[in-house]
Amino acid sequence: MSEVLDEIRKDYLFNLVRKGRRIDGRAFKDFRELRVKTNVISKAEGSAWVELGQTEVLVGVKLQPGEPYPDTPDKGVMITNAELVPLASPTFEPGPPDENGIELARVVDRGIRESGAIDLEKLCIEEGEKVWIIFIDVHVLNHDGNLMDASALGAIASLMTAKIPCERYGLGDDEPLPVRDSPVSVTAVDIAGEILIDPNLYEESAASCRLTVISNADGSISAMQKGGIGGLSPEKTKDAVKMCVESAKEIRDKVLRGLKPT
Amino acid sequence: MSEVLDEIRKDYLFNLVRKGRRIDGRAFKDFRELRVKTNVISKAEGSAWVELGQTEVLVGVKLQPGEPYPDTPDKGVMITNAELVPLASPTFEPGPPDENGIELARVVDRGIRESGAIDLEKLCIEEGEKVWIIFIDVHVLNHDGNLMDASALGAIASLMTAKIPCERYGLGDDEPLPVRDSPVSVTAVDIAGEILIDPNLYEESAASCRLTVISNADGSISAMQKGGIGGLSPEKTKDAVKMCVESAKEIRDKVLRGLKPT
Amino acid sequence: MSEVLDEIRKDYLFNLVRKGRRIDGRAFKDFRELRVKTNVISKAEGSAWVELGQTEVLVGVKLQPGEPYPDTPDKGVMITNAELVPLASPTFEPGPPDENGIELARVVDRGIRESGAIDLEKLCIEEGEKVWIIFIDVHVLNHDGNLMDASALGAIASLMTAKIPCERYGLGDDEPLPVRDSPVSVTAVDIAGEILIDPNLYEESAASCRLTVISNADGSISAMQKGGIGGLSPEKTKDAVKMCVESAKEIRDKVLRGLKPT
Amino acid sequence: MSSEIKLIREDGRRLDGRLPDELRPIKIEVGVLKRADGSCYFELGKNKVIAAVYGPRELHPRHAQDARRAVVRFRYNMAPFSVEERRRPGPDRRSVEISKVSREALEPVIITEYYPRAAIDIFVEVLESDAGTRTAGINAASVALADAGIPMKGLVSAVAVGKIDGQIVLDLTSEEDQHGEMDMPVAMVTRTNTITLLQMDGRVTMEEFEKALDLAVAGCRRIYELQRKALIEKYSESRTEEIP
Amino acid sequence: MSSEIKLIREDGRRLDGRLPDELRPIKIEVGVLKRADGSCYFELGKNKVIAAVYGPRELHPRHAQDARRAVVRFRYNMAPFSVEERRRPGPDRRSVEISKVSREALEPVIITEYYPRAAIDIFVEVLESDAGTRTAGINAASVALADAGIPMKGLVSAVAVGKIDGQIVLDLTSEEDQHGEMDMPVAMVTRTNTITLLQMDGRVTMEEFEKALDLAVAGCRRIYELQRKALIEKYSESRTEEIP
Amino acid sequence: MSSEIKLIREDGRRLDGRLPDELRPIKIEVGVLKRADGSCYFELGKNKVIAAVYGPRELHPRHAQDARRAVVRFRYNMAPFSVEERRRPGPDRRSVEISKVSREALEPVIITEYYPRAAIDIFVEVLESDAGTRTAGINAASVALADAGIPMKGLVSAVAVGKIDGQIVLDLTSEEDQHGEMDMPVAMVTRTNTITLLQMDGRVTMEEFEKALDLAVAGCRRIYELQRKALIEKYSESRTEEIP
Repeated sequence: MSEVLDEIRKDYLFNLVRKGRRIDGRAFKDFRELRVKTNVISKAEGSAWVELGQTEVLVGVKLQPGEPYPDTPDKGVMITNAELVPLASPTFEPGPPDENGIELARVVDRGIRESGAIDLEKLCIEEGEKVWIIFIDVHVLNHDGNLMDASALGAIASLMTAKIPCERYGLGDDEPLPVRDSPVSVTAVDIAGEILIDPNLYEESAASCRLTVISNADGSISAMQKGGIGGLSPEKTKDAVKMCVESAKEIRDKVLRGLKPT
Repeated sequence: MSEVLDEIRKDYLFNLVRKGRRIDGRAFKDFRELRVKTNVISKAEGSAWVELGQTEVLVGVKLQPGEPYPDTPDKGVMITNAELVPLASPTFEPGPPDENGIELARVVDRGIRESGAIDLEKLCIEEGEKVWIIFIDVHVLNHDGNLMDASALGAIASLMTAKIPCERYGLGDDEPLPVRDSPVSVTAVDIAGEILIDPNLYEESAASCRLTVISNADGSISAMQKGGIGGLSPEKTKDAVKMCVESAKEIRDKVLRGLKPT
Repeated sequence: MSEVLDEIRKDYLFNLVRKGRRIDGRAFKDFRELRVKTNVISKAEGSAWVELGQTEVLVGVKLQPGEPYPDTPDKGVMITNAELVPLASPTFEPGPPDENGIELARVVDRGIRESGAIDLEKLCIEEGEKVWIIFIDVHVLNHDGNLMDASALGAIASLMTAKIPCERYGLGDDEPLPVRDSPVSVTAVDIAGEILIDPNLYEESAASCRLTVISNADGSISAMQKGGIGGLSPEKTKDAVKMCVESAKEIRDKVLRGLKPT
Repeated sequence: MSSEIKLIREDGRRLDGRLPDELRPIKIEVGVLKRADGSCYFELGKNKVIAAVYGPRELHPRHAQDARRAVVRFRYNMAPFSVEERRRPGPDRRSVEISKVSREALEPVIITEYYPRAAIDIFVEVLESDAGTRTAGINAASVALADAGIPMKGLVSAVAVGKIDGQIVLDLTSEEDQHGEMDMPVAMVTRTNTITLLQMDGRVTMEEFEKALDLAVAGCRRIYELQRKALIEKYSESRTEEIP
Repeated sequence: MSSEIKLIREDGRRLDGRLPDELRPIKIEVGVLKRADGSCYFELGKNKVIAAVYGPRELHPRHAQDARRAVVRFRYNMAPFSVEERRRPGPDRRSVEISKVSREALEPVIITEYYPRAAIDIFVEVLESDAGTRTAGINAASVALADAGIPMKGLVSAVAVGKIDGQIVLDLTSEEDQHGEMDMPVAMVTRTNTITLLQMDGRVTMEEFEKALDLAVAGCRRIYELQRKALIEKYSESRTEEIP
Repeated sequence: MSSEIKLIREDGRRLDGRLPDELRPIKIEVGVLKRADGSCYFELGKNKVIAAVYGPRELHPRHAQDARRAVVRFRYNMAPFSVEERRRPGPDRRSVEISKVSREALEPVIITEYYPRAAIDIFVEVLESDAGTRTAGINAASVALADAGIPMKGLVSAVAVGKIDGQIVLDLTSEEDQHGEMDMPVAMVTRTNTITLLQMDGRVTMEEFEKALDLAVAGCRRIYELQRKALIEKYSESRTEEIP
């Protein structure tokens, strides 16, 4: 029964897209309405509540002193986790992260890590002994599609507004976290041969394939991830990547510009 | 089928209670026959085999040196665990403790901890480095109702008769564990509007609601826990608490008086 | 349906055995064709790919410095694990080792440990602080019966050809692992009252009972393990053990003689 | 649990300025999550919790179904960043116990007989914690159940009482809980005058317990009024916005 | 496994005074647990184990059922306080292996064909341990199966033999096991002269093994007599107490 | 990811002597495992992987079945001895992600509609690792699917490209990956010119990305020819050996 509905809904979406339209009236390259509220959790060193259409994600950043990895004794450590808690969707189940939660966390992590946005060398307290551990925790509250972009945006916004809690650990005055880039994730899907940016849940489930591109202030790309059981030609892939990089600039200007710790 | 039997049995119990009687002939405020045998496990520092009617629980206490918690560097550590092993009931399943096992362990733990029965400060070996860890392990052998009271009684009886194994760890002569109070757990249930003490398994499953009260030698209360999917009025709650505290005195006099390490 | 086939196949095997024959034409005391290729994995300190008929097992040995057990501060540590990965058989499931995988690893481990084949005292780097940890990992690739003997053979062949990677850890030149015996596992099954050596998968599933005997160069026995839900008389047990010890000598001469690190 | 810190000032007020029987500021928003059948955001002082209700819905696996009523499930979970020291995700023993007693606090009001074989799932996420998250979670869940249209015999309201500096007070902060002598979370159904959650740890006399219980009952009644108000506002709003 | 400790005294007796072929004191109580369908408490020296049998009973999940016979399950578990150093609860690799070989020691005597699709569950809890818990568990379980009325081809009896100070001896203590040269647990069905459990670790010659096996068989026979006696006593008792 | 190590020599060749657009040596063996329905052993330089396919076969539990198509499952697993430091067995987060993207790389070519309610299971075991195991695994799995007779729209071929010393190169070694500036694994269906896996991490310009993608496509095409050749050899062999 629900499978029949799925098919009907999919046909409807395909027909719309073929006419150049989307279910919520957006242009193919448009994001849904986007709101980012930072410093919402006072217990966290940084936090951001992201609303992307009806998708809602809360990201919290905590910092604690801990041991460095043996092969990078002079660098801070960054750990990213994502919880798709069952409150956020009827399809999420309690339990440890499944492959979707793990993929989400790992792509968000790679975007920030590979961009070099965090200067991890500045997070060394005592070489080989003690460094700052950054925990980025993505908590999904309402899943209406494109968790990737909402989560990545919440992560970088949290980091940009986070303080290092030096005082609490007797290590001097609190300092802003050294953030030197602003990677932005943009996800595109292929529906009926067209590339659509920021899919909502219906679009996501109708799409044959998803492509996430995380790009930086200078237009360089730090991470990509294709998902879904379809594929794209090399040419279309290049087009999609370009659209994603373009779109990232807009989002950066609109939402991240000027963010800093209070 | 078994649901029908459940209903019939429940009706039967309700009718009995309305006539002021219980299925095994006890008065509402009476415990079942109670036997506590201590020092039954020579490998344990303290142990008690409790029989409460047909409910049987074996509690063992072990002590080992270990690290204190960072926020209480000069205090011993107490860890309580309960295993509802499948040997004890057709409804218990193998595996890590479920919510019933966890609740049981945590309520037993709170009763002892909050009463201050164990002088944890005397269990410091070297501040911030080494303290005694007390493991209280509840092993349920036969479940015929009211595991809470049997387990809590086994725990305090084990502790009162336990020795600190200083010799084994080269820390001088063995000493009695510093126990300075004797918290006793008493559980009441509401059946047909009446408060019954020490429910057996039938009564437990027919009751709408359970209240456990753990009280001390001076009559003070250290822990309470309501269970079950019914409720009580504030007035009836107060009455039940009073009954439980009264009953605890009797149990303490009968079973715990004079217990000490051999 | 498959149960009916099972029965038919079992009857067929029984009838064959009663005529003194086996399904693949071997004599009762013969092994299947056996090939052992060592040093197949360059990342491992020792490795062996064993083919026993169509059964294939890859064993890798890794050595790393680590802490000794508190009760043997001057001895190396040996840890054996077996993974029955789902690639190897339609009946293997992903997940942590089940009872079959655990039994396999523990019997392989006992054969090597109890024979004293590894001189663990020579693996002490700094008493009480640092010793070599030997990881023996059995990776089953194709399960066509008698994983026990194939795995045990892969383990000892890997160990005999393994080097201690002293250089990698700045502890001098690499050295051969001190191996001083060559325990060989031989498994027999009882089918229709006859003892058959090296059962293939069909024979294994038709057998009422399995006996594994691990014996050493001097003919002494280091480990035994009966499996399966049948039994043997004491006399037949003794006969089977003798056959296994005899058979081990042949295997040792054929496959292990002269193995050493390259 | 005793301490040298003074928790009640000379003027009889507590460190955050409240009177002994005063609640922290409360904020209630109904229907905040779109995917859930019912939801509620609840703030109590610095505590921030959000509750969602899904159901009645199909229950898997089948053998977990009850042929006579809906099965109520409750999951209390803390976000890793909700506490001072980052919390490792996943249930610990404390949250398993809280989930159990919270379910038992709410189930008495849910008319589960209407939905045999179904599941009613209640999820509470603690976004920020400052003592009182279990009671905040029950308050939020109770409103979320109503928002989901689950038939109920009444709203459940919850609050903790405690003893600090020898005095019985309402609604402990984290600081008061840590240095205080007793903590007692209570939930009740105001409409039926029924206590559905009662836990206590500390050390009090019988008299102190009775006083504490009375104060908790009074606190629950005040919270009940706020819950009702939030629901009425939401539903009078929606009545003007859209014809159901 | 070799050692400098002398385990056999000048007079040929062991450190606890036993002769080489002597068992430790044994105590058997039948039907000690009321909830189980059958049960048995078994002491062997300082070892204390208790076994319970539930079944034949329904087996979940369905796909685990066998259409032709009952599925026998066996769980060996040690109480955390049963050993010198407190044991973390839950199964470790050793107890998984013991559960497997114990089940395979008992299953040969159970007439599983009588109960297709059902489960027969055997649970052994080790309350105190001093070498020999797996054999004690099998002895207890065998009696518990009989107590539960499960149709059996015979009782299973088990004991370990070992080699200490170069000599083959019966029923090792923990000290003897630790410093000895070989340990070999054996289970057998006396009635059918069938060995159903055989494990060994150590280092012995073929001749030593044969001697050890003979001694184990003799030991099992003695235990079998004690098991029978305990069952007869229990059931003659009950015959006087109550008409079945 | 930047480094002081020179990865490209004066003569324009890489540390292992390869040209920038050169693959490491490749070895493909089809049908190496007897129990599996299809299998393939694949070597890429020092990488050794083996893939097995089981199915279409029955899928348990039932509620995981899809009434319209087969469910494809993929498990990537590293042997503990496959890496420098011994790896603890069992899935970690990296292998869960690789399993997901590998499945999504292969599923587009599998005609799952032919087998409603069934499972097609693909298992990849990494026996030795030197950067490139996920692409080697996809290559092996694709051949194993063909060997199992699963109906497919084409073969999937995969390779990684990267950026080292500022230059885009094909098929990174572990050393190049570690000290390089970018790593981008790509899978494609040559027959349909479709990219089915694309991951990237590092930092590159749009132009570099486009160049890298072109190089990856060329690399996949070369691997495709080797896969075809291996399959043709196997099946022309078998044609002479046995009449199907």
